[in-house]
Amino acid sequence: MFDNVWLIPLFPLIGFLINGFLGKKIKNEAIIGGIGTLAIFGSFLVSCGILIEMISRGPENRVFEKVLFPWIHAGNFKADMAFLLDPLSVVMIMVVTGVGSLIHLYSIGYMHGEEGFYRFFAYLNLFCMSMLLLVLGNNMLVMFIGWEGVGLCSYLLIGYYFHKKSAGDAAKKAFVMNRVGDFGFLVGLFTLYWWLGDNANVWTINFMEIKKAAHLLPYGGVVTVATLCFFVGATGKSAQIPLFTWLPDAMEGPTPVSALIHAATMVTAGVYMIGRMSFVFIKSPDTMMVIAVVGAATAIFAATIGTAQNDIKRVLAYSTVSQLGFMFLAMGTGAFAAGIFHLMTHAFFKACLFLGSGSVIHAMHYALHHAHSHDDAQDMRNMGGLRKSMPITFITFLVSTIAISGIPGFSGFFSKDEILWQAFSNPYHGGLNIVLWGIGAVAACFTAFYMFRLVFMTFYGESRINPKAKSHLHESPLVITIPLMVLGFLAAVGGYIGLPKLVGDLFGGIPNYFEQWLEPVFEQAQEYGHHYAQSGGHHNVALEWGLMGASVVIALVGITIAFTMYVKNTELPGKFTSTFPALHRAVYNKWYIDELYDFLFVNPCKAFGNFLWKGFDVLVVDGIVNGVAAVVKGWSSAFRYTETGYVHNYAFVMAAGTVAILGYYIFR
Amino acid sequence: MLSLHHYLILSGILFSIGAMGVLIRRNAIVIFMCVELMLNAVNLTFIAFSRYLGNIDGQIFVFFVMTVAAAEAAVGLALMIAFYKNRESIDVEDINLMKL
Amino acid sequence: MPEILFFSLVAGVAIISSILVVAMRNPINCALSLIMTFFCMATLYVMLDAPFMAATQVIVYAGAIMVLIVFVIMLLNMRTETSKNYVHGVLVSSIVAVLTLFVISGFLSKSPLTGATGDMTPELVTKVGHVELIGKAMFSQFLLPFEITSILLLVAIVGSVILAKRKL
Amino acid sequence: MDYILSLITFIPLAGVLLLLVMPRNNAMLRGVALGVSLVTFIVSIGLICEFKTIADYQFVENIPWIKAGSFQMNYHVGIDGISLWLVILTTFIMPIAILSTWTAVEEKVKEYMICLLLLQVGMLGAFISLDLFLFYIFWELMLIPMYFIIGIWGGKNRVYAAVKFFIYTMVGSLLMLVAIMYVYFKAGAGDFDITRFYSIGLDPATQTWLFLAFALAFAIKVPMFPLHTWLPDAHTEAPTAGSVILAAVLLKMGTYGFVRFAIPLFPDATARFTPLIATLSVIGIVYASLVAMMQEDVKKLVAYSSVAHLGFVMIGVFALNQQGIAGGMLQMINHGISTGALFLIVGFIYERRHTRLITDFGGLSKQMPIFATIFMIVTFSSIGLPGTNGFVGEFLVLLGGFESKLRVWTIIASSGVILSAVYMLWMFQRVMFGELSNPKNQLLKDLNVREIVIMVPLIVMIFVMGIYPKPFIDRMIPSIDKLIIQAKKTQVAQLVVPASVIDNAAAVVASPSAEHAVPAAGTASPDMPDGHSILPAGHPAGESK
Repeated sequence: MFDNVWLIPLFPLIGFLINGFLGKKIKNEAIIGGIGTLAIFGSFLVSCGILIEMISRGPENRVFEKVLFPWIHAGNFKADMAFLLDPLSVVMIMVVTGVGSLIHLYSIGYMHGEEGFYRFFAYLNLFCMSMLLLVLGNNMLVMFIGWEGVGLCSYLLIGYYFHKKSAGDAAKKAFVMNRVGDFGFLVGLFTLYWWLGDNANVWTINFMEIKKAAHLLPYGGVVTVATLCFFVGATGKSAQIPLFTWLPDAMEGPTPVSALIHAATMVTAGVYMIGRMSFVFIKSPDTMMVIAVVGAATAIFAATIGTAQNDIKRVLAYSTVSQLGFMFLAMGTGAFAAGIFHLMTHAFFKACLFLGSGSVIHAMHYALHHAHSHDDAQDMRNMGGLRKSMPITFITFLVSTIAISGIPGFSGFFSKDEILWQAFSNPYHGGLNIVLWGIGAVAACFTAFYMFRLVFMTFYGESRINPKAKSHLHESPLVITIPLMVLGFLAAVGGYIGLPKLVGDLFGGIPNYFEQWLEPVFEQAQEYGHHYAQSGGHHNVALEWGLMGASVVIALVGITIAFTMYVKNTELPGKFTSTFPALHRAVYNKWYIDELYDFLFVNPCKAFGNFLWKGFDVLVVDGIVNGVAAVVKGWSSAFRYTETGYVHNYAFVMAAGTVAILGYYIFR
Repeated sequence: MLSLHHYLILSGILFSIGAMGVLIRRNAIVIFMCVELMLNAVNLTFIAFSRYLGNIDGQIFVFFVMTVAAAEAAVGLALMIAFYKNRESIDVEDINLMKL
Repeated sequence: MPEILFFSLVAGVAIISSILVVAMRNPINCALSLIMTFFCMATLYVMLDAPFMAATQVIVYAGAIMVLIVFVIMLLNMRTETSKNYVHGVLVSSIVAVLTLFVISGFLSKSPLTGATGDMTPELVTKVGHVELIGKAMFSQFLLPFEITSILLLVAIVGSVILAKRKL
Repeated sequence: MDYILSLITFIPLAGVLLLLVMPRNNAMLRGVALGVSLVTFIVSIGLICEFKTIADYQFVENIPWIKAGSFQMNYHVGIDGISLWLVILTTFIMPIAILSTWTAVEEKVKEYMICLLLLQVGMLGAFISLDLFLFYIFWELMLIPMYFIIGIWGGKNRVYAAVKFFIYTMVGSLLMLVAIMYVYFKAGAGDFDITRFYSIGLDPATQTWLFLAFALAFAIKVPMFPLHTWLPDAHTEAPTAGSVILAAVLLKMGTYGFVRFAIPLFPDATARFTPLIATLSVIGIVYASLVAMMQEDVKKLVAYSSVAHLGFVMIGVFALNQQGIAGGMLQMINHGISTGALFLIVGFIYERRHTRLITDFGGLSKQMPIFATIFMIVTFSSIGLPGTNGFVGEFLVLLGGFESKLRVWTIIASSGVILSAVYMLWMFQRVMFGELSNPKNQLLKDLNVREIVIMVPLIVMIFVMGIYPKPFIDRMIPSIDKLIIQAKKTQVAQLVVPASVIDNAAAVVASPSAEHAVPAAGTASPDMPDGHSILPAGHPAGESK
């Protein structure tokens, strides 16, 4: 089965080619959607086969590389088109193909009747292929193909409604911000490759070879530089401070896209990349600290913005940014397995949430359309009380919300709690650990608050929808609700494969399967970590219970606040905004980050470009060039007056010249 | 006794007068005649040298110069007629087509 | 001595008539002065033992070329030039002309005035005849240039016909 | 097969003669020109088949041509891995260029086609010349048809552009001619064979001046900042085919000139001027990108993007290691394909709307889906998306630059990756996305068959070179190794030349490069460290004269 790993990206590629080239002729939505969905489902089946085989193998036997063909060979630089299978990549392909299949299925219903239906599925398949290349690549360059490929697909899919200017802008913004990250990725790659080659004579970009040579790398120094560069790449792709602003804008794309790309898979690429190169990252304590701090900061920062948004998808987008912050917090504190675990559970519940919101939007859109209303179908202020008309959507949405809020028993609890605990207890950042935990906890509180705010505003209370449209509201078709149910189920139970040791012990020593599974991947990193770990950390059972309790309480506090503000006492939000208008405006306008970036980068760049063009290129360079020409021309026209055009003058000059020359030779 | 110098000096004087005529006159035909004058001055030198060096080549050369002068006269005068037809003038100041 | 006297006379006439060529306002007068100069030249040729060249000078120059020029002058019906358009740059041109003379005399005074000598003496000319001497040289040693000259003349004929005929 | 190079070069010339005697039937003239260029391309495929992956020159023809006393000039041609792909690129682009103005050029078709084919002769000749003088002849030969193509069939401001192009290039090439003569007299009696010149061992001071003369000629052609201003004008005014050829092939003359002549002929000067050239290239990349961003004319934007792309090539070439040069060479071909395609695309819409202003467009995607797809692929190729050709070249260039002593420069240059995305996508968005608001755009027709036929080979090449560039790189590597050895050998030798000969600055520049020669050249020159250690005993620099 391992040998067939190339099939995994191949299926979506075939799907892409068929839909891309023939889709316009096929026209039948069922066939197009079927091809797209089957392609990724085929990959899912292969992935399952690989997972089963990998489980059956011993932990020491789980790394497998498959070289397809040599790609770029130049001198000592070798990059093959090759795939790497290990527990980490298997987790990722399972998530990508599994969630991907469901979202493809969902899209058949959601995109029904859209112009360019085939285009959508082609892009979606292309995205899956790129993402699979990203996670399967056995060297940084194949990863980079996927890395840029998903960026491309993200661009294409955000710009799917290209006739809307906002969609075009958002697409461009996403791609450019990702490019900033790619720049970091490339420089990091160069640094690592050059240093290893120059100092250790290991010329490679292959992950496994780097892993073998990782002991040659120093702690800090050049590794800090390289890993920080890589981290810049990760912030671009995973929407962390300072490159996060593209993700909320990316909601311009169709909702399944938001679910698949901007929640479940692509944005987690940064987390995956850090996990893939954990053995390098951990060698730089400074980078780890930066990652943790940036992760925590993003988590709280995005969460605050999420509390004031009214667009249902934007709330979810900021929630995604915030959750990704949690993952980076985990990575930065050395809790790699926990980070990947949260990645997986997040994929379940966030995909479910997005798809659920999509279902709501779908219904709203339909209803408003039939009522000939021009209200915004995504604005929560136009919703309310939807739980009666859309029960399935409501239940799955609620389950996922509970999961993301961190209520015990649901998947989000296990993963988030693991992260918070490790942030607190891992021995890398000394006193900072408690601060990180604190920030994380507050962010979790905000999470619970804005998610339940979302649920309450959408599904509870009185309906604020246009009365004419109300009768048109109804539950979405099966093709939409089935993925919701599956994902809701996973969001509920997905966490049980990674029970915390503490909880597992209660039930007769159930191990943390997930951590065990990933242990071979992160073993080496943990070893390097011990090199500079401080005083063993705080492994105290009572403390762990305490913190777990604290995080549950925090979540409940958030939910309670939301309940008070949006169900019990609905004037409260209004009062709040009128009490702190400046704060509300700042939060509502996303702390004016976009404006700040425009002011700091975009406008100066444009002005500078304009200056270079009009000021330097045209005035200086061309000025010099044309100036030289003008000087020559000026002299020529001055000398032109000697050429009178009269034969006489020529004859005269000729005679005088002849006389002068002869005279010179005769009388000298 | 007549020497070569006499002839040469005479030739020089004639040549200078011819040159001056070319330079100061504006009538193309007069200029043309001045050129003929200069040619003749040169012819005189040729023949004088031929005589005093006892070499017949100089006279043969004069012969050719005359031929060329004749051809020149034919073409030059034709040009003047053509020009006159166009401009009603043969003043060299009016020959200014090439002037910018 | 009489030779020098005669030479001075002829040279004087030649110089005066050539000055007239430059100075006269009416082109016809110029032409007539030029013919006078040509005759003086022919006389000098005779004095230099070149009777055939003298004859050619009279026939070709004074006869053919000058007739042509006079014809053209009359054909174009040219009047006496007005004073305004008569001359220009007399002073500068005169200086150049004087300088030219100066340079020529300088050259004469410095140059040894020698060249390839031949065996043609006045005695030989009288004995054999000038025409025969020239004819022999022309049709043996200088045959090719002679032929080229004939082509030149042909071209000149064609050219002048076309030029005079077509409107430029 | 012995004379295949001459065959390829002079088939277009035969075409020119054929066209000269043909009647003025436009369709027939176009057909013949296209046929000739296609035949040339097909014959040139034979080169790839017969090419052996070795460092030596192949398909060599060496026939004495002009001889006057000690002056001896040969018709000496041949190719190696470096010029092979450029020859193929030229023959590949030519039919496309001819097809591109199939309908756009209606006047003086005969002269137009003759100019194009003559241009091809010049370009091919310059790439295959191994005789410096022959190279110069072909170099100048290219200039004239291009001048006419811009000046006669160009846009509104064509005369200004053509004259600017001509004079810029001429200034450079005259200095180069002087330098060629100087090298020749330094080398002593004999022919203009470049391999002979490679080994004459000029002293560094002389090299400096000669290098500057050569570099100026090539830098103008590349064009490098700040000698680039002729390019936007020439591109904007030239007809589509002219722009395509200008971008795809003519600009490569500059970079090729550096690789083939300036660097191996003057290794010491190369080492000395590498920082300068790298600085100019980096400035060019950032500068051109920023300027491109603000352009209102699509064609000008593409022209400025050329400047940026060729900045990358220069960085790669002057990194002087396998990755850098291979990347630079690939980038040259890539740029030929992608930017050529971009100019074709601009030509398509210009033919339809007779405007190139970005603001006149918007929302074309809806009206022209095929066009949109092709445009997008080409745009991303130009941005350097992995999987397309642009990426491979750019990546290798940056990698090579990073490995060499040009690390800092490379990092700044890498920011061009971001900027290229900014200006290309912004332009793409403004042209293709948004509402189809302009009523004039609502009647636009999508690409016709001819236009699709033009684009398909380019698109195929974009992906082939992006996904499987190995055959391209493999054939270059031996020649590149040879070049590196040639360029580095003298640098090492120079280290032991007394400091009085070279000023200190040059020595400082040269010394780290010599140290880097060991790891950077890698397996290419295993003897290098030995050579380095033997040098102080009996250094060859003294005997090289």
